[in-house]
Amino acid sequence: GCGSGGDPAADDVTSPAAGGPAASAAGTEIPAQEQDTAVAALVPKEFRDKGTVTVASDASYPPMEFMASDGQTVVGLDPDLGKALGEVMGLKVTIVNSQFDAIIPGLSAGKFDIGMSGFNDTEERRKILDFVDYYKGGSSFFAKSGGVVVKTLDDLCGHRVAVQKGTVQQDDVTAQDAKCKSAGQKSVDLQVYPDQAAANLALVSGRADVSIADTPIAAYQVAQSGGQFALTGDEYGVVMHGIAAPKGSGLVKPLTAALDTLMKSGAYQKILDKWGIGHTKLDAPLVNGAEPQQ
Amino acid sequence: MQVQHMTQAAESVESMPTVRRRQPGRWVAAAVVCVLLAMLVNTFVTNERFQWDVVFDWFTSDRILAGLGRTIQLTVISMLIGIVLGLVLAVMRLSDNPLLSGVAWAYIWLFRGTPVFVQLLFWGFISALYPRLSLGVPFGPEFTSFSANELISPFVAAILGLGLNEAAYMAEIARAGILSVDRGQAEAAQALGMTRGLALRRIVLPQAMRVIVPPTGNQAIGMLKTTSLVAVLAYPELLYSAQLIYSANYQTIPLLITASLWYLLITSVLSVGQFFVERHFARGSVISAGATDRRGSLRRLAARLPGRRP
Amino acid sequence: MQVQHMTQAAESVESMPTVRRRQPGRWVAAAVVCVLLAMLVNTFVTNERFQWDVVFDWFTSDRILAGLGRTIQLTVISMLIGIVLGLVLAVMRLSDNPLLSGVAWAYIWLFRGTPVFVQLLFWGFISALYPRLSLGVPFGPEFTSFSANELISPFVAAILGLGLNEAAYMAEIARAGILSVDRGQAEAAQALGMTRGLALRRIVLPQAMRVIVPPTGNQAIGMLKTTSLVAVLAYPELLYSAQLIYSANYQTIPLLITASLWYLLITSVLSVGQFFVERHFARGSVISAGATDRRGSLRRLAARLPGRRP
Amino acid sequence: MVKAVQVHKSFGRVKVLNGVDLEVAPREVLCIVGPSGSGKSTFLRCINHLEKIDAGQLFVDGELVGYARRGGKMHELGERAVAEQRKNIGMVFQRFNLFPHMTALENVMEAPVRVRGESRATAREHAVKLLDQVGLSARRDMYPAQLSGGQQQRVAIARALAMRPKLMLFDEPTSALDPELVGEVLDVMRSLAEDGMTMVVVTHEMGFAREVGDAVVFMDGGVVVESGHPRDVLVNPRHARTAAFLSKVL
Amino acid sequence: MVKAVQVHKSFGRVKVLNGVDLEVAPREVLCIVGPSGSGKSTFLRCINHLEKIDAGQLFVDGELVGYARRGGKMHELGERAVAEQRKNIGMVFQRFNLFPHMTALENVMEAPVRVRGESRATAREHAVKLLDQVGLSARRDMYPAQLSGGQQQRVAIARALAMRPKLMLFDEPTSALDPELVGEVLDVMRSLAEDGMTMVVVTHEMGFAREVGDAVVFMDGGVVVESGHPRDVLVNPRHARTAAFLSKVL
Ligand SMILES: Nc1ncnc2c1ncn2[C@@H]1O[C@H](COP(=O)(O)OP(=O)(O)OP(=O)(O)O)[C@@H](O)[C@H]1O
Ligand SMILES: Nc1ncnc2c1ncn2[C@@H]1O[C@H](COP(=O)(O)OP(=O)(O)OP(=O)(O)O)[C@@H](O)[C@H]1O
Ligand SMILES: [Mg+2]
Ligand SMILES: [Mg+2]
Repeated sequence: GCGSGGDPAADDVTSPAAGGPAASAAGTEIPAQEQDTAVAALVPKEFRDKGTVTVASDASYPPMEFMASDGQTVVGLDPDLGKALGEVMGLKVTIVNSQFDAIIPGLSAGKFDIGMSGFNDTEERRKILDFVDYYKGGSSFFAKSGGVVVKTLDDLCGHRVAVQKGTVQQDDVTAQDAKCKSAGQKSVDLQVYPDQAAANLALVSGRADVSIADTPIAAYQVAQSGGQFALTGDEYGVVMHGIAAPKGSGLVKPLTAALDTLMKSGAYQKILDKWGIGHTKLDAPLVNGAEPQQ
Repeated sequence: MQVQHMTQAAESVESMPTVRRRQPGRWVAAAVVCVLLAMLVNTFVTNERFQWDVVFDWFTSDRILAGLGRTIQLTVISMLIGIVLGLVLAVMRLSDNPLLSGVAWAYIWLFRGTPVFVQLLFWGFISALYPRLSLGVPFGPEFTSFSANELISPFVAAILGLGLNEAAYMAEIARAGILSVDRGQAEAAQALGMTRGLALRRIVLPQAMRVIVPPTGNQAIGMLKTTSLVAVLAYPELLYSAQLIYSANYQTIPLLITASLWYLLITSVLSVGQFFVERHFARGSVISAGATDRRGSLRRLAARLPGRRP
Repeated sequence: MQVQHMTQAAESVESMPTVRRRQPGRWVAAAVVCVLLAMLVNTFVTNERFQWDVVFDWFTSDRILAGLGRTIQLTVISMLIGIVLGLVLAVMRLSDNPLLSGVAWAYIWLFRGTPVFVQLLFWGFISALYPRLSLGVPFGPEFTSFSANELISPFVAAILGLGLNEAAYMAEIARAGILSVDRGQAEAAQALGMTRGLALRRIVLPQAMRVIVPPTGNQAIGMLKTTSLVAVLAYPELLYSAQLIYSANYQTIPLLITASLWYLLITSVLSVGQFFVERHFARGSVISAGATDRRGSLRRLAARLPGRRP
Repeated sequence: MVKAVQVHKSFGRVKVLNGVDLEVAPREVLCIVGPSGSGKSTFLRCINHLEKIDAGQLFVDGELVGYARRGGKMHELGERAVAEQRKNIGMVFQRFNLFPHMTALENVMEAPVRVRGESRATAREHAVKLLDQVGLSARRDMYPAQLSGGQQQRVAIARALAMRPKLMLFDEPTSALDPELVGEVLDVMRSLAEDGMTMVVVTHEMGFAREVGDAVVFMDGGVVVESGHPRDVLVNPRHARTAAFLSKVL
Repeated sequence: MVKAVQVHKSFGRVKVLNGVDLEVAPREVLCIVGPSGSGKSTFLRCINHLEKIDAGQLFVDGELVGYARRGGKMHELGERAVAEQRKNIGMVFQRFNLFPHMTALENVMEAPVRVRGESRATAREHAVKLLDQVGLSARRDMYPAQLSGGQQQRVAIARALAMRPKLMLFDEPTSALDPELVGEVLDVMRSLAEDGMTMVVVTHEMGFAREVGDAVVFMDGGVVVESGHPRDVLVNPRHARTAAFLSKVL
């Protein structure tokens, strides 16, 4: 898939000396969008009065979102897209860092208005959230350079696999483990770590053979590892990724419309290209994986 | 002077009934506390956001119970390592041998000084730093070497990380306990021909225990919850088990309540244990005199307040 | 009997030089420890996996320093809340008023019994349970109400979560300290006409401090690292700052070392502070006699070991 | 000054005082003697309400100790009222109970400053004089742990005197004192008595009881067996138990 | 049995012993008297090496205390050797120092069982006898905090006697004791002396020194001022300081 590697943001955050704000880090500046009055009209009064919308992101998930070198600004694909969406809707967007686990409780508690943190649009999550889907992407394997070779999920039997907790990949490997067992093969040694950094340490220290993550994240990881890690096998399980809003939130409609505007203006494509996942684009926004009902 | 008055008084009060001191403030306070408690219970039970049905569905589920078992196992083993090593370190630290006390000092400094989270990562992923551990002559030939990953399983790493860290804290607690014992005790023991080791074991430590046990109870209860840090080694103890469940089904609040209830339960059991251990080591103190029945010993603590009328 | 022998001896030893006890074991141990230390330093410095250059690049970077500042701020404020509230709870717990001691007991039970992680989440996401907090007559009309999210910022939630939890632990420490003071002290104070409160403040607590300070030092140092749990509120203190950095640049090990070095540094500073506080409260104890110079007081601790020859 | 009427006190099931009756006139020095465990210390502690009596009445200076009579009933006093009563009663303990975290001078100054609200300067001046009186002017800045047992007890006496009490209770005040210092302490005590001080002294020193005491009480088994002038009680005891006790002691 | 040659001892800059010379023959009871702070307790503690002397020599039963002579030099002994020496020296402290977490009986049995390796049965039998001797058979299962001061000191004496020492050191053993019990204790001590026990007794009880002591030493300012038979020292002192001290005490 997307092993392009040469991520523009990389150099800025690796060194403590680099000062400047995140925007310059991103290299490509995304121009400000014009407000679309039709879209703005869809925004519920409550938000129009406030003039702002609060977006939660877990800033430990590059390139989707991560801390800029100033230690305060969240940068990445989601913040860029979030800002652009806000401009179209005529709202100021505040990106708030939150641990991934805390985003969904925070949405129910009214701490955040929407979540943009590379959410996979899954059946389970749709029970409590609505998703405005904005790209489709799969998962990729990576391992130590010169380590195990894994082509598909079926090759995982008998291997030690490190994944981050709460990810679709965790579910994928759990299902695969059952398959291995029923096929009489060796089971998968699944290791669920609280964050990707710990999963990576498990790879480095040889506790695990292979890790799986969303393709953009896996690619970024490998690019950052200085040759220690390599992608292996094929991308699999392409699914929708969406902007999460609490069920029944009045923001789903304006968000869908705003995304549509961005897609038509080409800004959407620019943002995806900037963060190296241009090929994952959707042609039109979807809500909960389907055409939005008007 | 007042003798006249006194005599009269004495005659008239001879059979006068005694009235205990009235404490109206107490009753007002009691009423306020009762209302507040009622409110608290009321909101806990009626606020549907707590989702008590989900809480109790998960309460005895296999995954939670397995996590609970691992938590208890880690707590017990780590505390044992911590207490034993901590006592050794405390005695070393108080030794007049500068080498022993220096080593103990450095150990305590390093292990108290760094986050146990980092220590757990260190032991868990030691092979990222030292892929092979070897036994041999320092700066000379090696005899044999092991793969660090084989030698140190995640469980061993968890025990090492928690236990060695705990020892540093226990060492300070034991030191304070030993220092709290009157010097005359050790002297009396030595005058009877005891060696320092024997005096320490038979005379000083049993008395130091009165001071050591309460903070050790604190530590054990703290450890119960510190074990949740081993999540970073992908070792699913109680809290991490709950987190793994709610990261899949998003019932965050009820699952956190489930885990908390279990913690509360074990803490209560530990506290009861601590009470009996404390009572054991308080034997011989003034108030334990005559307090052999259970009620007496339950009243013992209150009775120690300065100025309490017996 | 042996008088003859004794007299001879006495005459001949009159001016005999005294030789301090030789301790060959000490020298062997010293050598071993030195070699081990040399090995440790050697591997730390030469193992390039530690990436010391990266460690020191980040050591004084703005982000790490900002995180450090937040860690110190949280530690200081939470410990202050913990100590003050803990002392109040300890006195309540030891009171002969069953209501006061019951409330203190329940508080300690609840806050010690549940993970501070969950408590932090509770304060941080209280609006998920109680979107509006109101002030009014219990079960009656309300006067005013606030949005929980506005009232409780992440910083306030962090302080509440850490401070209220700490108070429960400090209460147990203070209780042990108060119990360690001889009952005769409070009696002597009362016989002089002091009220219980005054006796507690002037006589009992200052002596209890000798027992309270060492575990409180432990708690402060523990708190320093417990603050890292506020990461769950996305409040970037020291460790979480380091984690945010390495989650973007994958230099996990050097950044963990950077954070650990800072923790080690502050812990050392705290320990020095603790030493002086301990010395202050040890005034009047046998060994502090004459130990007014610095060297004397540094030797003081070792001198307390049972049976130590002065 | 002190009047005890049928004072009873038990610890759990152990009856320690079985109805003690006695009276101490103002300016009188009463010495209590008796075998070990006879309840002398316990009775002394009852006088300033350190032990709550189970039955009977205790008066100091005409006031009921620890109780107030209202409407034909005895109401227990609050702790402030008890503290107020104790201000007038100095006590010297069998085991000193000096405050170990304060120097000798600070021990003596503590109560005048904190309880009577004297200025530090006044309290200091008085404390210095008292330490001088007990022969410890040179050791006023030492901590109790740096003083020998005898020195500690002398500080304890100075500390009790610092409150300028109307009544002084002594629980074997000389038992830890050096013989050569006993004389000095007796001088202080006698001059106090001449200034109007009433004293109750539990002691094993028969010489002292005879010389200084205006009255002697012999206690045994929690009751007063015999009382009277030292000449009578110590020299011509009427009771067999007193005689037996004295024959061993003298 | 005990021989001190120019024993010196300072605490920091305070010189407490300034060259003490004295000798105690076997079966002798030596009483040390002197004013407070004269170093009596400190000297007693030097005898069983609880304080390390700065200069001079101390012998007990012909052996140097705390040192061994080898090759013309004095080598400090290891702690096991010192503990071995202390087994033969019983000590009774001014402030009891009973083990508070053990009953009276356990206090007495502790050292015989743990140090001498006696069986619990033997030790118990002996301990019961000793507690009987000091008049405490009824209180053998009480903890020190439940005993009055007098009772505690008697347990402490029994505890020291339980090791069947050759030499007994007493630091004001009767100062906390009831007068009627002093006699009993003296009887125990006298019968011990008759069985070959040597005793060094720091005391303020001149009557006891005169009655039981084979010799009396008067200490002041860290030196032995005068020594001899009690009759001579206590009745016809040669030194002015002794006379001054005695005039106050007697
Ligand atoms: N707090 C207590 N709990 C239980 N028993 C006690 C307590 N205090 C004293 N006693 C018992 O009460 C009895 C009388 O004690 P008290 O100290 O009054 O005697 P005393 O006449 O002063 O004796 P001594 O001359 O030995 O000091 C003793 O038998 C003692 O064991
Ligand atoms: N550990 C110590 N540190 C400093 N000074 C001490 C210490 N022990 C004793 N002293 C001092 O040494 C002197 C002699 O003390 P010691 O206890 O030997 O006197 P003593 O003759 O037994 O007096 P007393 O009859 O009052 O018990 C005293 O002035 C005392 O203050
Ligand atoms: Mg008494
Ligand atoms: Mg002495």
